[in-house]
Amino acid sequence: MLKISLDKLDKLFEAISATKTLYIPTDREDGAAEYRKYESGMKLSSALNTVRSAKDFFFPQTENLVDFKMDGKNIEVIDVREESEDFVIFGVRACDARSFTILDKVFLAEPVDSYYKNRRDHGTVVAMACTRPAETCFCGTFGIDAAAPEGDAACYSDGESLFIEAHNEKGQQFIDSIASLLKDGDTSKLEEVRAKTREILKKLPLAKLTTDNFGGDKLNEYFNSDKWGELSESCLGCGTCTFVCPTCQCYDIKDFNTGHGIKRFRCWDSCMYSDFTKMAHGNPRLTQLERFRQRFMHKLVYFPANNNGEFGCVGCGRCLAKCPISMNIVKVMKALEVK
Amino acid sequence: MQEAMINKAKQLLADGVVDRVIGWKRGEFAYDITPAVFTSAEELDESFVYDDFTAANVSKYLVKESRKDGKVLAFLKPCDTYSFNQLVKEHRVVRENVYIVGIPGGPKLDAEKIKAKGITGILSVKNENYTLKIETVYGEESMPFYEAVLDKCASCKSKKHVIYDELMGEEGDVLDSNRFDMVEKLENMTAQERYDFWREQLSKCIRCNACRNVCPACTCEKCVFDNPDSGIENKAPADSFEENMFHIIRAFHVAGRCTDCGECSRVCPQNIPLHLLNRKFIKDINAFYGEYQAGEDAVSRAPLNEYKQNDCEANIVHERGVE
Amino acid sequence: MQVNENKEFQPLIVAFCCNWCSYAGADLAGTNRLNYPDNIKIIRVPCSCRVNPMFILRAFQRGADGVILCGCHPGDCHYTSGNYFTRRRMTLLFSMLDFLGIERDRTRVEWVSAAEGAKFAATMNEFTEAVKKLGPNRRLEDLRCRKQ
Amino acid sequence: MNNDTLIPYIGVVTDIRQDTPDVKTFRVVSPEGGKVFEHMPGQCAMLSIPGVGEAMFSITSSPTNREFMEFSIKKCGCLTTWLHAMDVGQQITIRGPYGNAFPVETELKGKDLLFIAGGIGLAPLRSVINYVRDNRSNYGDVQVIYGSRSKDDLVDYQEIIDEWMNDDGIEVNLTIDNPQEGWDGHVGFVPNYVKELDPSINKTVLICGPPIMIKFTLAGLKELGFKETQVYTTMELRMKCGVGKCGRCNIGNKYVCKDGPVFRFDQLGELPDEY
Repeated sequence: MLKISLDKLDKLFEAISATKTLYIPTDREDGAAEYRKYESGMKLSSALNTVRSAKDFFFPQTENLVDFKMDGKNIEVIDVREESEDFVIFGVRACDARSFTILDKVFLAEPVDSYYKNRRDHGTVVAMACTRPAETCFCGTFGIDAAAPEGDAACYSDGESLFIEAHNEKGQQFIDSIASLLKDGDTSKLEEVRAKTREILKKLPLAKLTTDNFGGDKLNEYFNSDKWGELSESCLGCGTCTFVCPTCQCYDIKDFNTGHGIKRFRCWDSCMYSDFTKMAHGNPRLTQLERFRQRFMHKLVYFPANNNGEFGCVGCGRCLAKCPISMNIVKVMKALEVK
Repeated sequence: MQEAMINKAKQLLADGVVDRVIGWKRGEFAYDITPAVFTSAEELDESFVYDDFTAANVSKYLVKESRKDGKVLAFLKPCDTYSFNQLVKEHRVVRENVYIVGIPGGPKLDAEKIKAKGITGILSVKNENYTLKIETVYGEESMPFYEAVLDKCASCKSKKHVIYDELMGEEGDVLDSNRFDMVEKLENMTAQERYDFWREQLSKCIRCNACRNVCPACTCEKCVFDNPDSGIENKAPADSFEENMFHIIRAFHVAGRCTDCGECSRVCPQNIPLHLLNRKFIKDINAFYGEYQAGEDAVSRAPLNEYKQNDCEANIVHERGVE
Repeated sequence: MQVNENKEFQPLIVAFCCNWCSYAGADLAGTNRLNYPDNIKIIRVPCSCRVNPMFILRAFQRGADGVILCGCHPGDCHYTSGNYFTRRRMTLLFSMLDFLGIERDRTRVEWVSAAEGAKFAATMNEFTEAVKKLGPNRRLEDLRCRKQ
Repeated sequence: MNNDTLIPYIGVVTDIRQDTPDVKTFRVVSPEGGKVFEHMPGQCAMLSIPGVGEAMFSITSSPTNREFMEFSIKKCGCLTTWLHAMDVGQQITIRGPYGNAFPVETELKGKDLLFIAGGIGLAPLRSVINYVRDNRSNYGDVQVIYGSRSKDDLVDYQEIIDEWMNDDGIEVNLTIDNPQEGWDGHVGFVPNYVKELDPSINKTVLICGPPIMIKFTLAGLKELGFKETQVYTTMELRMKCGVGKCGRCNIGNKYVCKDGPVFRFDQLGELPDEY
């Protein structure tokens, strides 16, 4: 496999950013990691994951859809779409790398979402294998191997060097663009590191969690479960879980009056919010119980029902770490599960 | 303490004094504790927990819980009693339906601070003489207790319970806290520095509304930010202006009512020091209109609901501090 | 009113004026032919107390470079005490804006009675000059509202 | 870049008809004249006034109408209030068509049809009724049972008495909730009226109206011997995108905007009761 010494990472980043916009996870002042546009001197974060997931790059929190100019009774529609620039997201973890295939199933299904596709076409995902998974990790539950991430290309570290391999043509192009910095390397130590990582993954507290008893065929059984009341009773109805989730993709479309025109934009929305399904004449999800149920039913039942059994969760553990009241998909799965 | 609380709760349930207990429920890990309602001794035995991670302020749940049938037992830490008292003042809780047992408070721990030390794979956390012994999948780790204390506890304002039906343990005192230090530090910066500081902080906001929804003072039936007719309803910070606006208005709506319980900062997934905005208002209110602690009593008028004829003029802002 | 001919920065200033005193004061300034800049856009409100913090922020969002709030002198409020509440509210709001690093000279409260046409004109002249010195509002503007 | 379904077309409102005190029917054409797009009966479109709001409305005109589309809209919320206040000539934005349609070319072909509607619920069915009238030879007997609060609340009353009632092979039964001066027709709620009329159980039923009406009518139909597989309805939930991506109009795993709005009751029966 091709490799580059870890102490030459700066050179690698410089080379990538010379031709394309590069985003890397980097440490913020408060200690949390965040994807930022690479600038000289920026260091790759050693944190396991960023607070915000990498979905931002393809499905940003807000984006302009279309502009309108209003003139008396007339309306002018202005298409504001522009071709995205080419960019590389470096250091995407296995869970986030998988999340893109889940988002693809929504946004690239007919009719294709051109806003998403535009960025997807221009973005190269360079994943990074995990070596230090945390207690909140349960990607294995969804068949993800943290030591062998997906993505257009993947990187692995053996502590000394960074090994890079391509998974598809886009990944190969990426490697070609930095070929001068890479040389062939021996992967025996890497294999040891990966084996060790896999051992740790097996020892994680959530390693035994399975999706065996979830899926599209359990729809009414779980929907009518009597556990929802207890599970949702302390839910604050905030959107933290939704907004840190790499696979949550619900959005709202809103208009903003700039004073000289209307901007129609879309933004992330959360099924946990009280107005999510509110209509002029009523709301089918009146209490937090229904909203809470919707989120987890979507991930564990509805999504697999519509997508050949694929679940709407990648086990990244962000909601486990960030929920203000520590209620999360793992607790829901354990409480709900009917064998 | 946990044992004593469970016993107290069981006894009050058995005596028919209360029908339900609101407390904290054990999670998957050492730190992921969820506020919960318990209705039986079995449930209490099974999962009731009170330890270094039970930081959540349960007083806001009482807005809903106290309107249900029967009486609910609430274990309130000193800071929680301020929030509850403020809710009593605002007629948001039905006082008769709540039986309050005051319990000693923190300092409580912040799992994020442990993780920020690079300690991951946490399996258990033990406090041994104010050194945390942390068992992880990567081996044993340790760190000083006080380095993992929640920000809100590090600047604790009071160990005193301002409202309770019964007290467990010793009553504490109002503390001479250092809670305005950071506000003061910011005040002494230049406007540009302050602007840069807040831009850095507020640009992290993902508008998850956790700060609003957890806040015991935010109990409007319909928030202005959820009301499409308000003209300022917005779900996402589409522009830096909206980031600023949301946080100014959020803090302003609780100005004079915020007890400084620190929940907003605790729950922020992006670690924005939101309590600084609330403390700025508290500090200003103290300076301009006299010392005032929201929630300290259930009768006094909130500073923004009253006035004095000789109040300072608004332009005082232009005449003090650093430009 | 003055006619601005040169290309120097011309701020947009929103003045919230209470119906009973300050708006009448502005009227008086007009009937007395006292000059005040055309940068000032007056919004009449029933009482200075009608102005909530959102009004101030929204003015900045929609392109104001400065916002001034004028009401009856303390003690003279048509509704007895409205302006006292305004005073507390705006003191805290302005202090918060200052805390966030928004230039403090962009905001002001002035008490102008119906008889103080001259004070109204003078205040507006002075405030406009102060805001002019600061330049365009960049720290509390909504980029979407900026005219291209 | 290809056109995106989220970018709307312009439509011009060329006629506004006051149907009932709170329902108006709007005629919409493209600025160049003609229809903005083609649709099938039962499909919906997103109408919007930028800055006011955007919402899903069923297309009430039949696809056999080659010149324009019509929308019967009840004044209910923010956008509909605005629409009710506008004048002829106003441009609106329109995108679609969204959703499935009543299976007029497949399952309904050759069948005897029974339409049951309550109030504004006639709007989506009107499209089908007129489609059937214009392709009369493809379908058997047609019966329409339509009820409203009062005579003034009967949507498309003029079209019903002028056209539908004069057609051969269409039986129209109207009812209103309470007796009213100038009304010599039936008085009573729709579910009871359906039972009174005792329609042949060979008919395929298309039903739309307030949820409570649908609930009781369906129970009544079952009593009469109708099977759930014979009954179709059309649903409405809050929608934003119209293409099953924004995630809010689902009932179970089905999105009303994409997999609906038309459902057969046996299909609905498999889904959770959350609508």
